[in-house]
Amino acid sequence: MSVSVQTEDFDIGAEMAALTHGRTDIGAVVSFTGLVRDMGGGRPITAMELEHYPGMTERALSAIVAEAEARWPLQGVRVIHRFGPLAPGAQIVLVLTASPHRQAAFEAAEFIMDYLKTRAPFWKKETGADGGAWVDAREEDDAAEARWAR
Amino acid sequence: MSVSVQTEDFDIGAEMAALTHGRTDIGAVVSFTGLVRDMGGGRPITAMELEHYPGMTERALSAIVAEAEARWPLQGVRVIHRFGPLAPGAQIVLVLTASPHRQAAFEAAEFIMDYLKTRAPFWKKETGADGGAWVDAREEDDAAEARWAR
Amino acid sequence: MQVLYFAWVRERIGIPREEVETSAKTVMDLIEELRAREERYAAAFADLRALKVAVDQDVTDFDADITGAREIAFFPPMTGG
Amino acid sequence: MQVLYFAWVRERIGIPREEVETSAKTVMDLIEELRAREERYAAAFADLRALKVAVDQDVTDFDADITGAREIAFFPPMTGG
Repeated sequence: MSVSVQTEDFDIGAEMAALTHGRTDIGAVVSFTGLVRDMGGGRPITAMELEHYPGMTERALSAIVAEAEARWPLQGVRVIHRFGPLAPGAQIVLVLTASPHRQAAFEAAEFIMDYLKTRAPFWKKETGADGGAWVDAREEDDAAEARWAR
Repeated sequence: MSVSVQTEDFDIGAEMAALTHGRTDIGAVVSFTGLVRDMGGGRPITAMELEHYPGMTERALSAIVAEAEARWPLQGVRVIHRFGPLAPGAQIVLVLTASPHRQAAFEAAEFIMDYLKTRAPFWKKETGADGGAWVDAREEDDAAEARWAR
Repeated sequence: MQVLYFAWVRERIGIPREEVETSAKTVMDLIEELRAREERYAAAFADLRALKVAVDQDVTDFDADITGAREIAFFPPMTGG
Repeated sequence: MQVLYFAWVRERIGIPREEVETSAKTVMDLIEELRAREERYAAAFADLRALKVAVDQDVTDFDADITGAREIAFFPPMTGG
């Protein structure tokens, strides 16, 4: 299974090695790593809590990966998304895509991130000096998903 | 200096850590890794030799990175390109881009790779059972570069 | 059926999930039943434009049929990644 | 000035670089001088559409002025990455 939803941190070097180990047919690997920023909605953030919907999360991520595999010639895909409490600077999400061609690897990674943002059931709550606040969905994320419509 | 031209292999985990260490303002890191494929021009490849133009290579890569930094809000960029003999499966090139926003990190990494392909003085010679052959430049690479014109 | 609440929907209603006995045909019927229960439900379901629903873990519309469904979840738009 | 050759240009001419005494005003003048020298140069410069030139490490056109240039390099289109 190429999808993991976990509290533990991840190691991009180890994930990259696992994806490419023993293979000589891969030409391009693209990665996306999302990190907790120390600013949210214009105010300083001291902590973040990531809530998710166990069961549906794995289903939604697997469906997104399957859709990417149907659209691009991919030789490997890995998605890791963390949940629970995360400090500023912490890694949140990793997407890795492998393909013979760089354009396919880039597009598939962007597609997976755009769909993940709007379709995977995660919710961020940011804590600052003035308390906690749920992060609002961004219109740009809907627009980013919409460009893949066909 | 964020650009290296070297014979030694590289470690994406270490490069990623160096780029993000001690920072809490980065929201997204995108990487591209190019690998030697076991097929080239439809025939099996047993080895590759990467020739470059010392001096101009570093200049060209630095100019490409500077252009990317002028176009997108980047918090860090790292480019490593190897030269010399490389076996199938070996890593050739690494591009890392860090930004507050994922779209900027993705676009900058694609831009750097597209420009690198057509502007950085590297030449690949692939060796198969029937001898060595210089890799031809691909029209798709010119088209990929052209989409960033403005 | 099991009804699940996430993020601020969970916080407003005060519980993450509950078993609901209902003869509601659609998601909207179920929402009307819940709204009529108590103020905290009415508050959670005040603005449906801010809400999404999943029936058996698939996101769907408020007029979706829920006959035979095992699990209905209410939550705001996703903000992961 | 130093004249450098890379990839198959280097292989056809047989050397990676050489010092050339010339009064050529443009890259094209220099190419004509080199072509006239020996068959291996004529072969390397047979099809200019397959060649690129850099003057002092900047890619430029064949009609570029090379007065005062220190380093002229000839090579096929790049294929790195």
